Amino acid sequence: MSGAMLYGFCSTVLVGLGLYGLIVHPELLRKILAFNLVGGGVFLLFGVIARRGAAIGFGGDPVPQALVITGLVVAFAATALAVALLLRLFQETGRAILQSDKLTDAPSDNSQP
Amino acid sequence: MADFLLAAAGFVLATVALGLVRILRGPGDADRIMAAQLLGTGGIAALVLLAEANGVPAAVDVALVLALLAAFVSVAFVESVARSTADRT
Amino acid sequence: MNLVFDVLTVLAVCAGAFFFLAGTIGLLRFPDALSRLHALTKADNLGLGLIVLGLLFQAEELFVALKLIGVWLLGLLAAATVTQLIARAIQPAGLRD
Amino acid sequence: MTNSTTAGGFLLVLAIVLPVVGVLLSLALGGRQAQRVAFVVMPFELAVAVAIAARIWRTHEMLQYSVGGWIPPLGVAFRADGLSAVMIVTSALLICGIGLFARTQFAAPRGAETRAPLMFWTLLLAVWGALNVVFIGGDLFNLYVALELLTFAAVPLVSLGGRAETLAAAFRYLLFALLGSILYLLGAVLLYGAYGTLDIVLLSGRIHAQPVTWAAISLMTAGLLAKAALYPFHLWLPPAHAGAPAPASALLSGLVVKAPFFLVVRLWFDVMPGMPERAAAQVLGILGATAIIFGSVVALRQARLKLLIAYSTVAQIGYLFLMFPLAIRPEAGHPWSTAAWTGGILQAVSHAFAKAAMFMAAGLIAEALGHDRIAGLSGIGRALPITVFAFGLGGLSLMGLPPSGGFVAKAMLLTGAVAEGQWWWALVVLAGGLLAGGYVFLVLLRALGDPIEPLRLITSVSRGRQALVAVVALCAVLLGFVPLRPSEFLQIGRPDTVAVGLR
Amino acid sequence: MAFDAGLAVLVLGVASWTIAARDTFAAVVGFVAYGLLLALIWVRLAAPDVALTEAAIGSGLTGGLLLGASARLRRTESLAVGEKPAAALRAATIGLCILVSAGLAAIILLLPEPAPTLAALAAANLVATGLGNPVTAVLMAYRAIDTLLEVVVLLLSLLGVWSLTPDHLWGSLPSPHYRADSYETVTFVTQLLAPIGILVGIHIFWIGSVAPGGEFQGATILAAMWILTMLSGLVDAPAVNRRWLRLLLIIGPVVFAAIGLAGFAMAGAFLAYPTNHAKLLILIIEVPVTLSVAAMLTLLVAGPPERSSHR
Repeated sequence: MSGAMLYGFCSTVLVGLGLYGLIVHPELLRKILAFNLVGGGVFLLFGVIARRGAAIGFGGDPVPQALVITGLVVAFAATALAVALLLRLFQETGRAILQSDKLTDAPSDNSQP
Repeated sequence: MADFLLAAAGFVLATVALGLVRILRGPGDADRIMAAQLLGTGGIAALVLLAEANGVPAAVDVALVLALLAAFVSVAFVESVARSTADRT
Repeated sequence: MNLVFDVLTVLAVCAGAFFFLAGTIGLLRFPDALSRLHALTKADNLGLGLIVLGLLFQAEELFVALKLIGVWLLGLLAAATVTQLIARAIQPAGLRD
Repeated sequence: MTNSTTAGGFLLVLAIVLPVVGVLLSLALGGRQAQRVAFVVMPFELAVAVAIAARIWRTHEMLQYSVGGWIPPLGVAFRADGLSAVMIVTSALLICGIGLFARTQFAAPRGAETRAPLMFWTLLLAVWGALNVVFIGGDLFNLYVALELLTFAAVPLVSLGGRAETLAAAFRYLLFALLGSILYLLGAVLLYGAYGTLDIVLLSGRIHAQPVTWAAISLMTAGLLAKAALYPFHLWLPPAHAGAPAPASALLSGLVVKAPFFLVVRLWFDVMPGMPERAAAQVLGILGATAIIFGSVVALRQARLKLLIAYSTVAQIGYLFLMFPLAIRPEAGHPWSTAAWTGGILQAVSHAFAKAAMFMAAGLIAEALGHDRIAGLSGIGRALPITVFAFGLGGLSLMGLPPSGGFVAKAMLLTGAVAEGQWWWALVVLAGGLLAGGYVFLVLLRALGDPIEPLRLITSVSRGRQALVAVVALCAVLLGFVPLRPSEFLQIGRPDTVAVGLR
Repeated sequence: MAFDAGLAVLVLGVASWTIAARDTFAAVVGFVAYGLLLALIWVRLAAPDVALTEAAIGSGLTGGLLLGASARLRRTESLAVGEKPAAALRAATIGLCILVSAGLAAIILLLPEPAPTLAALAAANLVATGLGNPVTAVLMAYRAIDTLLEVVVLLLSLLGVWSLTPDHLWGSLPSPHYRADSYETVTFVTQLLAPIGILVGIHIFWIGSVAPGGEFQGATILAAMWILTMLSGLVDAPAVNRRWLRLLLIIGPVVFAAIGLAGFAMAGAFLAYPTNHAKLLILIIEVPVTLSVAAMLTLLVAGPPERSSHR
């Protein structure tokens, strides 16, 4: 078994761990953390696939490596948006968890500027 | 030489990993910050060792970036802790 | 000449690794936060410094050597900042400890 | 199938670049200019959409563009087949309609820049651009970026009102969407590992039945279902779609949820054409059927109009997935499979218009009454006759009554089910229609009934906006005059395994 | 091999900690460590470009963002107790996740050997781009459309963050809102670090065309330095309706799209570069994109406007 494959297995465990956290943790910040763990696992798997594609003097296939860079930036954007939403939710409600599905009876269309 | 450096990198990582127990045990934020700091420095040391061992000179750049951002994260860390305690009082 | 450099590298890196070990043990064993902080500072400054020193003997380009020294200085700065901030924060019971 | 750029391929680039430039400009100019930028972009983008469709209609070939001149697998290609063209034109028409509808609601006041108008008009253009990338993207990773574009454009629309429960709805939507994206990406990564390309056409030539393929397709499909809110991933949809401002609800329910559905179609019919996996298709069908029954029953029990419409979306999304068990034909060459396929797409298009019209009608009603409680609707039929008429027209399509697009779509699904001998799907289609009739009439009876006390309207609603909603609803009805047979246009650019039934 | 195994175990340990820790703050610390270790793995996987990005964005910027958020949310932790799902559900979830992990592990064993790769194709076309770093060639030439859309993704997420502003605060200043009497240590460190950081950022950006590095990594470092100066109170965050800020945000994507469209005339395709000038044009795109991306990242961390006036 090569070192790359070892990290491949590592990545699959990371995906599983992250999924568990995403489903089980009630706190939203923990869900965001868990999402980042899953993301890390997926990117790592892509990196392993890139490494397996090493050829003609390149240590790895540059295409997946570049895509991972794009993915990391996108994941950061997602995290930033999620954190901002969470902090606003906390400001408004004082809670950092999602209540079970209950909509209040407030009118739904009071958003006019 | 490469093998020695790789082994040294592994050793440094292993020792600082022990420091992670501090994160686990806590009990206070100060210890967690210290443990994270130790891990950061250890990671940087491992990176420069890897750069030489693997023949990836760019890893020195990674270490440089890491060192730079370690300082950034530390400041963010302490500021936010100070703020959260200020909020509570 | 190469052999001499290699020996110097091995020695310096070993010494650096030792300091990391010492720092970790200090972090785990010392009773109070301030002495743990002291142990950490030792490990950071000396451990990384010695390892960088060891690698300097292997560096072939001046620029790489400069970058290595830069890494060390930045590490030092980060460590000093944290140490300073933690030390300050521990005193007025700012941090939970 | 070659991989080079076809004549007219530049239209595909314009379809994406125009809205993107619009987003940048409206952010830079800010204030009142955001709306102006949106209204400048609209006619041009609509013209591009029509031009794309016209060219495909004329040449009977799919449009293709290799970005930067780099041929796949190294580069990224845009491709538009008949299906893409239909979706592009649908989005263009509907977004223009929504834009006109929202003109007064999100008019920027004079003086200092305000938040909601700037965001609404910028995000409207962003959704448009993202949808177009989804519809013409030829590369699985490019499509991942497109899905994220769509997510980041759609989520803020939900919480535009800023109330706590819309923030919670937006957060839940974001979580589901992000989980969906990451699962989709995981599948794409596996496909690259197995076949060394992310290009859809190249993949369809290399792909074969093996565990990696199944794992990848299952992961991607699961991720897309989470984004499409198919039962049991529907949890996020009702609060998000009901909580958004009416024009945003119309956009989200009408178009945004169709994008992941479109990609599931791409995956199942284009990435791996003709591969036998009837069992998997049956699973999708069962989920769809459950969604139809569950969504409709829950819709019947809603006290608020917008939530009722949102749950109806949950149900109508179910219909889209009925096409999979009916149209997946391992032994190719059956005309009825093409009928079911066409029915599924037609359902997507007609539901887009019908549901957008219903959300906009509900928005007008809520504007006039200050609330959207169904129990308090009595007499609104007399106050806003055109609006209630438009709501009814949309409902016609949901029920699947003639003449409406929904009727043709559901009739095709029925024909497919009967011809395939899978009569149980036909029962679901009929039951869903009856239940839809139930909740639409529930609202209409209340609206047309006499008020107990005289109805008080907070504001008057302009005739123009009411008429606009009616026109959108009318589009759903006009689709009912599409001839009741598989459309040849939709088959342009499809792999032969599916299209052969036509000849 | 032993090194890799140790590193893998370490990463998994830190990841488990991030999930299992009771204290959110401690979990976030674990996550920062996780990013750092991933950067090491990327070096081992011969992907130094990714290692740079992971160190800068994955660990550094994300870590800073999450640390700030967890500190603000600290008071809520006691509220979440008792909200944990039932044991049966958790057991079922564990089963599902083990199934996913094991299934994926089995799947990657079945990946074809030799692995398909685009390395040769990417290398063969490298000359036409004038670049020396194949990863940058993928990002700026072969798949430039992804990069252009990615910048738009960043911009949209920033719009999303800004859209959360309470209406009356539109046009005001984002957090972070820090005391005027900031620690003098922080101020001192910032004054020392920021110029070095800017130099390193420019260096990382500049070498991207020939060696690992590039616009996103460089931009992240610049962003970190900007945030640092805001944290220390040396500069204040800009108000979101400032014209210069808006222009700074769009200049990158605008130049990118404009040169892309000019490609129709110059090289016959959108986002195509004429062979002789490819490198120059890519550089002309990269400079403003780096600046715009740095601004976007900074403001994403800063969050929606929260304060109505300068202090």
